[in-house]
This record gives sequence, C-alpha cells and structure tokens, in this order.
Amino acid sequence: MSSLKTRIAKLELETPLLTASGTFGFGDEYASLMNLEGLGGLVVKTITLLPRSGNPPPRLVETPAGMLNAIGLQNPGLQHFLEKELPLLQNLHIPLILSIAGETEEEYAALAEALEGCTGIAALELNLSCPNVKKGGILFGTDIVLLGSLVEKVRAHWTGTLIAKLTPNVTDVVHLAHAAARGGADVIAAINTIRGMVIDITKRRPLLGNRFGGLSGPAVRPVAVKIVYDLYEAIKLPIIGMGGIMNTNDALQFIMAGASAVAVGTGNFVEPRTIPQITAGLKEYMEKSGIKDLHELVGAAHES
Amino acid sequence: MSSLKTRIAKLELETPLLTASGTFGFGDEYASLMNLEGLGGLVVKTITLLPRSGNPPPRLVETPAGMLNAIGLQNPGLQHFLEKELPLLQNLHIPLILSIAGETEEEYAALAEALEGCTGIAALELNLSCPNVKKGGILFGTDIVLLGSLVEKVRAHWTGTLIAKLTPNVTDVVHLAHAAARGGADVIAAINTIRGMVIDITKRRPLLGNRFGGLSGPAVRPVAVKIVYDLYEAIKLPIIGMGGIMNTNDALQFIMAGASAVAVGTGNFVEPRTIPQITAGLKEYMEKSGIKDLHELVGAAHES
Amino acid sequence: MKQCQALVQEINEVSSYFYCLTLEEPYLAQTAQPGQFLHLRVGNGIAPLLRRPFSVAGTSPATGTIRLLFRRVGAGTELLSCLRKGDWLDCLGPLGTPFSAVGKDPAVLLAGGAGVAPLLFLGESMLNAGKNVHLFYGAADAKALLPVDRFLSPGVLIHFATEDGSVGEHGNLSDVFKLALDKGLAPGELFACGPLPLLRVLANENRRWVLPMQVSLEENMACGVGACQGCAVLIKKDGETLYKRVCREGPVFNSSEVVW
Amino acid sequence: MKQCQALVQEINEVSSYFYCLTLEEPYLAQTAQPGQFLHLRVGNGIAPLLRRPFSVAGTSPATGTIRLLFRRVGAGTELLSCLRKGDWLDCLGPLGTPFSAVGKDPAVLLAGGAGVAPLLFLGESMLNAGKNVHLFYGAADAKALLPVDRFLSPGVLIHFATEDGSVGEHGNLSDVFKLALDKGLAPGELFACGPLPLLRVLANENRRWVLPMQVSLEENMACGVGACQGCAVLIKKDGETLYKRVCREGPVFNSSEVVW
Ligand SMILES: Cc1cc2nc3c(=O)[nH]c(=O)nc-3n(C[C@H](O)[C@H](O)[C@H](O)COP(=O)(O)OP(=O)(O)OC[C@H]3O[C@@H](n4cnc5c(N)ncnc54)[C@H](O)[C@@H]3O)c2cc1C
Ligand SMILES: Cc1cc2nc3c(=O)[nH]c(=O)nc-3n(C[C@H](O)[C@H](O)[C@H](O)COP(=O)(O)OP(=O)(O)OC[C@H]3O[C@@H](n4cnc5c(N)ncnc54)[C@H](O)[C@@H]3O)c2cc1C
Ligand SMILES: Cc1cc2nc3c(=O)[nH]c(=O)nc-3n(C[C@H](O)[C@H](O)[C@H](O)COP(=O)(O)O)c2cc1C
Ligand SMILES: Cc1cc2nc3c(=O)[nH]c(=O)nc-3n(C[C@H](O)[C@H](O)[C@H](O)COP(=O)(O)O)c2cc1C
Ligand code: FES
Ligand code: FES
Repeated sequence: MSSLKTRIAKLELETPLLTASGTFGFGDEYASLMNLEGLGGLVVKTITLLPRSGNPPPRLVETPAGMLNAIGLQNPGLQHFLEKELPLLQNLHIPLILSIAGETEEEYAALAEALEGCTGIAALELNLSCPNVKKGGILFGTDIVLLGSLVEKVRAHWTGTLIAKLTPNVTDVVHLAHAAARGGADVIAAINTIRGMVIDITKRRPLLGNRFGGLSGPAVRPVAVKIVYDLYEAIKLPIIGMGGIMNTNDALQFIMAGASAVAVGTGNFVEPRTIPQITAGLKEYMEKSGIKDLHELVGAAHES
Repeated sequence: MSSLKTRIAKLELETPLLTASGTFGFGDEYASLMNLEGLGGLVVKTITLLPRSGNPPPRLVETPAGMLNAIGLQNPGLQHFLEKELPLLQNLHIPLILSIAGETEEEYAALAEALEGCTGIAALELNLSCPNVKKGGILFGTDIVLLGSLVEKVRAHWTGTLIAKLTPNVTDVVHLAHAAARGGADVIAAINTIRGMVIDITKRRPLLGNRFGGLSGPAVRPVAVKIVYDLYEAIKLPIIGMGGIMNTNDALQFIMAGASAVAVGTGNFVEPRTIPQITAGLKEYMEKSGIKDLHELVGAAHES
Repeated sequence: MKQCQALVQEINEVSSYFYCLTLEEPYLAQTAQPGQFLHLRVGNGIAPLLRRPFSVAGTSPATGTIRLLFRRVGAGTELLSCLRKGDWLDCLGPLGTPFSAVGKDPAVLLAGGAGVAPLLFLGESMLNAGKNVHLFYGAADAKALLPVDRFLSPGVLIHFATEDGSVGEHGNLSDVFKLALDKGLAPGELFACGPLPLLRVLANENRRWVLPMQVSLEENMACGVGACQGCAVLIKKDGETLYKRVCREGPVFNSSEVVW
Repeated sequence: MKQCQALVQEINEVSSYFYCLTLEEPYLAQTAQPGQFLHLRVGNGIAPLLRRPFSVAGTSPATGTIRLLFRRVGAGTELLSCLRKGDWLDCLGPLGTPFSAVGKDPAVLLAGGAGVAPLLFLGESMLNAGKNVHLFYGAADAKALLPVDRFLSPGVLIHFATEDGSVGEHGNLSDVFKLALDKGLAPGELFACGPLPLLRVLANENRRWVLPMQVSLEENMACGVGACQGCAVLIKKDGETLYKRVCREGPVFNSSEVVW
C-alpha cells in the first residue's frame, strides 16, 4: 500500500494536495461538488485586518492556456472571518491554512497575533505579493530586507507552522527564500501569479479594471517548476509547489522538482474535481511504480 | 492610404514587423516560403565572437501554449558570418539587424568594433540574456551596473542604432531600461524568453539537455504586453515589442501598449507566413479604422 | 447545483452565428429557473482554458431536456458549435440567482441580441403562470434575428426592432419600446438582458418610468460558483457601494441597485 | 519545399492507436523522397502550438496522393486522428535529407514500432528500382503490429518480431535479426528507424558487422526547416563532434557518424 502522507515542517498531511489561496474561497462554494475532507489541506483566500472591497471589474480575463486576475484581495476582514467563517471551517477534519496579507508590517503582525492560539488553524501562509504602503509601494515579496524583517515580525507572534509564499516576479527567488528562512519561515510556497496585462484592442485600453493582473494556469507551469527546482537545490525548507497544475502528471513534475506538497488553483475552475482526481492518480502512479512513500519522489529529478 | 511606416530611433522601417532573433536563422531557410523583402526588417540569430556549438539535446519542448528552448546560442561565429552570411544578406533590400552576445564586456565590444563600418547593417541588438563569465555568471541583463557599463562599452564602438534587448527575468525591467538608456542605447527590445523547466516524469529528470530553457509563445504574451506598457510609461526610447505574437490582434496589443515595432518569434514556427499575414492585417485594420499613420496607434492604450 | 455530464440531443444553427443546443440532463431540466445559467466545459481544458457561462433558454422537465442559445463569438463558442448529437458536455449548474416575478401585469421583457436567451425561458414560465407577457427583441438586422417564436408558446406578444428596419420597427430597442409606451403600453414590471450600453440606457430611462426592473448582467467568469470573486459588479445598497458576484448574487440584479 | 494545403482523402485506424492518413497534394506526392518528412499544423496553433513532423510512408505520384502512418500518443496525434475526409491540412514539405541507396543487395530494413513508416516508402522504392529487400519489423504484440503488407508491393520479404511471440519470431527486433544473420542472411546495407534504444543496440552491433547503415532519427522540432537549431543531434566527423539538425542534414544519418 502506497502512502500519500507528507510532512511540511511540523504539519502532517494525509495527501500532498492543497487548494491554492484565493481559488477555493472558504471552501463552502465547492462543498456540494466534492468531499472537502479528501483534501490534503484547505488554504483559504487571503484575509486582511480590515475588510477589502477589491478591484473594479473586469477582474479577470482568459489568456492563452492561462488567465489574468486582479481581484484586489476582496475579503471580509479578520473579525468577520473569526466570527462567521472559522467556526464552519473548524468542523472540517482537514488542516486549515490561513493566508494573510497587510499593507504594513504591523498589519501582518497584528493578524498573526490575533490568530495565535485560535484552534483549528494548522498553519499561517504569508501572501507576500502586496505592496508595502509605508515603503513607497515596493512589494514585500520582492525585497530581501522587507521580506526578512516581515517574516521575523510575524514569527514573533506565531508559534505554529509559518509558510512564506513567494512571488515569481523577481530576479532571484532563491535570495528571497533565504531571507524568509532567516526570518523564521518553516515552509516556502511558490509560485504566486506572474504580473501580466491584456489590452482590449476595441477600447484601446488595458482590459482589466486594475489595468494589470496576475497570470496563472498551465501557461506558467514551466516557470513554476523551474523555481521549485531551484529552491530545492538551494534551501532546506520544505516546498509547496503550484502554478498550472491540472492533472497527475503536472503534480508529479512539481514533486520530482522538489515539492513536498502541491496546490491547485486555476485547475479548480476548469474541473472542480481536479484535486480528488490527482489524489487518486498519484496513488495509482505510486502503486504501479512500486513507490511506498511519497518522499521517495520528492526531488527525484535532482538525483542524476 | 494608411501607412505602416515606422521609425525606431534613426531607423526607418517600411512596416513594423520584424523577425525575433534566433527564430528565423539568417533568413535563407524561410526564403522559399515567403518574400523576405516584405519584412519590416530581419533580425538574425545572435552571433558571438567565436563559433559556439550550443547545448546538448533535447533543446526544445512544447509547453501549454508555449515552448521552452535551450539552443545555447549555437552559431558559426563572427568570421564565418562576415564571410559567408553577410554578403547574401546584403542583397536583400530590407534593414538587417544584427544580434550579438558575449561572455565578457570585451567580447561585446570587439563584436561592435568589427561590425562598425560594415555596409548593410542597419542596427545592432544586444542580447543581454547571457551570463558574464567574469562576474560569476550573473546575466548582463539582470544587473543595472553590468548592463549600463556594457551598453556604454558597445556604444563607444558603434555609431549606428543600438538596441538593448531586455530579459523579463528581473524584479524591475524599467530600472534596467533606464540603465540601458543611460549607457547609450537608442531602442529597447522586450521581451526575451522567461526561464522555465519541464520535468520528464518518465526519466525523473529535467527534460531539456540543458535542464532549463526559455519560455516563449502565446503563453508569455500577457507578461510581455505588461512590460512594454510599463516601459512606455517610464522611458522615452522607442520600443520593439515581442512575446507570443501570432496574429494581427496580438500585434495591435503590443502597439497600443507602446511598441513602435514588433517582432514575431515562435509564431514563425507555427505559421511561416505569420509576418506577411499580420502586415496585411494591420493595413486592413488601419484602413477600416481610418488611421493614416501607425504612430497614431503606438501607445494608444495609455491615453485614457 | 451539481456537476453533470449532459448528452447533446440536438444542435442547430438557428440564425447566422446563433446556435440552439438541446441537452438531455434530467436534474438540470427539473431544477433550473429562469435567469440561472450553466457553466460549460468547452475543449480540452488548456486553450480554451476556462468554462463558459450560458443562460438557460428553456427546459422541458418532462423529457429531461434543457436548451441553450448561444452566439459564436470566439474559440469557446466555436468549439461548442462543433458538438454533435451524442456528444457529452460537462456542465456545472444550475447556477446563480433566478428572476423573481414580483410586479404586476403585463411583464415586459427587453432583449438585445444574445440577451434574449434567459428572457425566452422567463417569458415561457410567466406565460404558464398565467401572466401577460410582451417581448421586445432587438438586433442589428434580419440575419442576426433569432426565430424567437420557435422557442415560445403562442401568447407572448413579440415586438421586433432592427437597426436597419429590415424586420419589425426601425431603430434600436429602447426607442422602439419608448414608442410603445407613448402609444399606451403600461408595463407592470420590466426584465432586461443584453449589451451593457442598452441596459444602461434602459436603467437610466427607468428613473422616469420607476417600474420594478430586473436585469441580467454578464461579467467574465472563472469559477462560476462564487469562490474566486472574479465576476464582481458594483452594487449600491443602503447608501453604500459594494461588489457582488454575478455568478452568485447575480446574474439577475435589481436595476436600481446596479451602479451603472 | 513548400507550404501546401493538402486534402484529406482517407483516414483509417489500421491497428490499435495506428492511423493511416492519405492526403491529396500533387506537389508533395511528386517530390517527396523516402526518408523525408512533412511538418503538419495540427489544431488551432495555441495548444497544441507547434507543428508535428511525420515521415512520408508512401506516395502515388500518378494520383497525386501521399501517405502517412502515425501513432496516437498525445494531443497532436489525437487531433490528427479526428480528421475526416474532405478536411484540409496545412503541411510544410517535403523536408529533410532522404535515404540514399548506396550499398549492395539485399537491402535490409530494420523497423521498430512507428519507425516502420519511412522504411515502407524506402522498401517500396527500392523494390521498384529492382533491389532485393528484407523488412524486419518489430512490435510489442500482435495488436500493435501494423498490417505492413497492405502498404508494400509483393516482393519485399517481411520478417515479424513480437516481444510476446504472438506474431512472427519471439523476441526483440535486434535478436530476431541476429538470428537471421546466423542463419546465413548477408545484407548489403542496413536502414533502421525506431526507438532510440533499438537504434543504439543496432549501431553498436554494426561495429562488428561493419555494414553500410543509415538511420532515421527523431528529435523534438520547432521550425522543421533548419532555422531554429532546436532539433540538434551530436555527430562526429573527421575526429570532431558537432551538432547537426535532424530537420535539415537529417533525419537520415550515417549510423557510424552518430554519437550514440
Ligand atoms: C451569466 C452569463 C450568461 C450568458 N448567457 C449567454 C447566452 O445565453 N448566450 C450567449 O450567446 N452568450 C451568453 N453569455 C456570454 C458567453 O458566456 C460568451 O459569449 C462566451 O463565454 C464567449 O466565449 P468564446 O470563447 O466563444 O469567446 P472569447 O474567445 O472568450 O471572446 C469573446 C469576445 O471577446 C473578443 N476579444 C478577445 N480578446 C480581445 C481583446 N484583447 N480585445 C478586444 N476584444 C477581445 C473576441 O473577439 C470575442 O468577440 C453569457 C455570459 C454570462 C456571464
Ligand atoms: C522526422 C520525424 C519523423 C517522424 N515520423 C513519424 C511517423 O511517421 N509516425 C509517427 O507516428 N510518428 C512520427 N514521428 C514522431 C511524431 O512526430 C510524434 O509522435 C508526434 O509529434 C507526437 O505529437 P503529440 O502531440 O501527439 O504528442 P505529445 O503531446 O507531443 O507527446 C508525445 C509523448 O511524450 C509524452 N510526454 C509529454 N510530456 C511529458 C513529460 N513531462 N514527461 C514524460 N513524458 C511526457 C506524452 O505522454 C507522449 O507519449 C516523427 C518524428 C520526427 C522527428
Ligand atoms: C482568481 C485568483 C485569486 C487568487 N487569490 C489569491 C490570494 O488571495 N492569495 C494568494 O496568496 N494567492 C492568490 N492567487 C494565486 C494562487 O493561489 C496561485 O498561487 C496561482 O494562481 C498559481 O497557481 P495556479 O496556476 O494553479 O492557479 C489567486 C489566483 C487566482 C487565479
Ligand atoms: C528557438 C528560439 C531561439 C531563440 N534564440 C534567440 C537568440 O539567439 N537571441 C535572442 O536575442 N533571442 C532569442 N530567442 C528569443 C526570441 O527572439 C524572442 O525574444 C522570444 O522568443 C519571445 O518572442 P516569441 O514569443 O514571439 O517567440 C529565441 C527564441 C526561440 C523560441
Ligand atoms: S466567477 Fe468566481 S466568484 Fe463568480
Ligand atoms: S526544427 Fe528548427 S532547425 Fe530543426
């Protein structure tokens, strides 16, 4: 019997299949389409300290083998989450990973502080693709100093597993992963979306209300696989890989590149049962190949 | 009558349609499939001072709506180019743009020096996606200091139009464009390929002989359009836009984002007549829309 | 709401670029309400990538069939148009919040172009509920006009408007409708679906008419089930504005609550 | 070499996953030589993106038709297999350097799996030129085996090998061929096409046999016409190694020049 169990830092998962933040809401929308308890873990959409109304529409557009989104982190804010969403989520018997974001270090820290001690939160994921309003709008995730300091501040308030989710829009992701590790992150997640734009040639202006957005889906998969591969060579932390995973073979690419767990984002929109399908597919692959433990495959592409 | 004429720095082009370096060889392979003189200009594959044998196979693989390549700049070197290829190219009555690369500043400078004064070379394009062997393998195109200094050295030996072709694999392309401008570049070309990787899950190792490669094709188009848009807002130099252009509408996106000329790369492989088709399509679009001069469209997406 | 595999029972080109697709899927046929939509998987899931939303244009609960009307405008609808009898189609549905008949008789349906699809379903169901129904239906020219009478039981009063005057009244839909009002038509409530500019004009005019008016809106969609927040439109409620989801709180909204 | 629109005249599944595609295109039919290939545009040019290369498996210059044999292995060949009579197919061709018959009689063709396609064309043309031809053709089992006799005129001596022994000799192709050598077959020259491991074994054995041996190689392709350098294979010549293009200098190479 092959085991799909995997471990990311202190977190034990029954399967390596997670939802990618922002693509699965708080889980309830997909509850009627699948058994949520078959997920390896649920990463909910990013929450912020205060509610955010998000960007003006259109917020998304399809691109070749991908899509751009500019949701603008619409979410009901921490209080509403704690009062209305968390109690429902606590009833699910799967690890819950909370994604948080802020416009200042203090906001991230305040979120961590408020969440520390809440039951039912298995890990915190830092969405680092946010501009630091105090530092002239530089993204936390693109600057080594900002990133390191931010992770450190959050670490001071959060004792559980801490995931730093990296943006691919940088010259050298590895440097940023090192900074996150030094700051105290336990796990690296990669990748968030790649910035992109579509021009509406009829209106002669950017199509999205926010002008630009983040690219996801199969189109970005080769970029994501390369980043996971590079991270695996450079750092010791476990990696959650994502970017364009649509089926079992895609997930295997990430695992062999070095991911201990993988997340499905855009794939959920195309086929809501992507995660259960991959879960079954991985099991079948492992049994056919005589692999008992998923860890035998993690990073397998590096061995030769 | 609408005019497709465009101007990039001192260079007057009959149409804004160029070939992307490395995708059209030295032009001869496509000569039997189309009239090369209908091209706005021919950008030949990158040449280096000495011949280069290139990377081990496999050198390319298809990805969703794109492809990865790791050719490794295989080329016959400067001497062979000057003796065997240039004389043939000089017979074509279209602007010839020469792409060059080196492993040191001195190599780039030596190429510029050798080419200065050669008849029939309309412009030099610097392929900046090459590692600087002296500086520990950092790509010229990812470091502001390396890039600025390199452009300056080449500028000292080359009096004609000088194009800096930027890599998208950086945190902030605009900074690099500024560095190129300060160094003396007349034109910015963007984008070169995005680094990526495919894992061969059967062999459990990276599929390409070089392990990783550069992503091109429709998949990267939104990323390229965004970069061209940002460059247009930030710098005064004319821009050659490219990345996933397959048809007239794609070309229009780049032009409206701010490109004065566009290049077709991967598109040539799919449909060798992509450039003539877009040339006709642009003309038709302009006539239908009552646009006399292509420059009315350049950057049109910024006006509102 | 379910994920279903529906069997293509029939597909026809009913006017230029317009297709009528009949699917066999009892659950959908029995549960779908006017205004709701299906989210269809077209192609192989790479390019086109995302599902495509289409309003339900009619159902036959007895035979377990459901009807869509769609216009071929891009790669996704191109693929849909190539379906053949016997093919399977992956559908999520029924999705979204339906129309609700709240007002007085007669109900007036205002349909521009492909926007006629959900209104045919609505018209038919109101007719069955014993209401008086008028359909104003506008298109560019005769060629673009759907043979709507084929999709409606006799009883709905149909008023055509074409921009070139080739069929029905000459002019755009809102002008033709205004003429009917001038001539004495007194609608009890309005239901509109079509291109945004048309809806804007109608909503604006309705500030004078002050009739109950529901509109069905479109926005680019990813998930279709409310999870991604991608299909937001700006809504005003109690003096505040906030984004609502076309796929969940919509596609039907109260016209007076939409920030046009 | 030209870009042509070829008309699909016939398409059949000839064994499991194997299709025979007959195209009407007089220029291709009249100019293609054994060993050359066509570069086909499959799908809409987004996904699958690149053209796909297929060896010419036979031509009828008189009727202006050309034949391909392909195995369905992925998205591109899946789309090809859905072509119907009357469809048009965009082809670049004929491409590459053909086989050249240089050696003595008899010529022996060594084909593994889909590699049989170019060798059928070669066998037929050598037969017509009055040569004696043997074809050794191997596959996993009977199901995977093409009915090659349907694509060859009588006269070529066919030796089957299947790994499960269900048809012809039991064993892999190189073993079956070696057995024939042991029994006295004395080839004048060899032509091989098939999976790389098979070609490697044959090339290695040929260091003992020292027969003239040409192989047709495969490599991932983008342009197909020699412009992108994407399809390189390592070749040794005069003590040096260098990369040559499968699409231009190949796909046919002298076995002794390939760096295996
Ligand atoms: C709730 C809802 C219900 C709907 N119901 C119906 C219905 O009943 N019937 C119906 O016909 N439709 C309906 N629609 C619309 C339908 O979903 C779309 O027409 C369909 O998704 C189009 O898919 P496609 O792949 O064919 O076109 P796409 O390829 O997605 O393109 C659509 C259009 O955009 C244009 N376009 C693409 N890129 C650009 C660019 N860069 N600049 C400018 N233009 C561009 C294309 O040319 C094309 O005209 C509904 C939509 C919603 C949200
Ligand atoms: C000169 C030449 C001549 C040829 N002649 C013929 C011929 O006559 N007949 C013939 O049948 N073929 C021939 N081929 C091969 C043919 O071109 C290919 O089979 C075809 O291009 C496959 O296209 P596809 O889209 O169907 O498969 P693709 O989708 O391109 O995939 C091909 C295979 O690779 C596998 N694959 C994809 N991604 C991965 C990954 N990450 N890890 C591991 N495996 C992966 C797929 O599962 C599949 O089995 C020839 C090739 C060349 C170069
Ligand atoms: C509609 C949408 C919304 C997203 N929202 C978030 C978010 O709130 N927080 C976050 O960290 N990532 C967000 N992402 C990024 C995804 O979590 C994921 O990193 C990315 O989409 C790549 O994976 P994919 O290609 O499988 O979608 C979002 C992506 C999409 C498509
Ligand atoms: C096979 C291949 C080879 C390339 N070789 C070069 C090269 O030699 N020099 C260079 O500057 N860019 C090279 N490029 C990058 C292209 O010029 C272009 O910047 C990139 O492919 C994006 O455009 P596209 O999506 O239209 O292909 C190459 C691209 C491909 C696909
Ligand atoms: S489409 Fe995802 S919330 Fe509406
Ligand atoms: S495929 Fe481009 S050179 Fe061979």
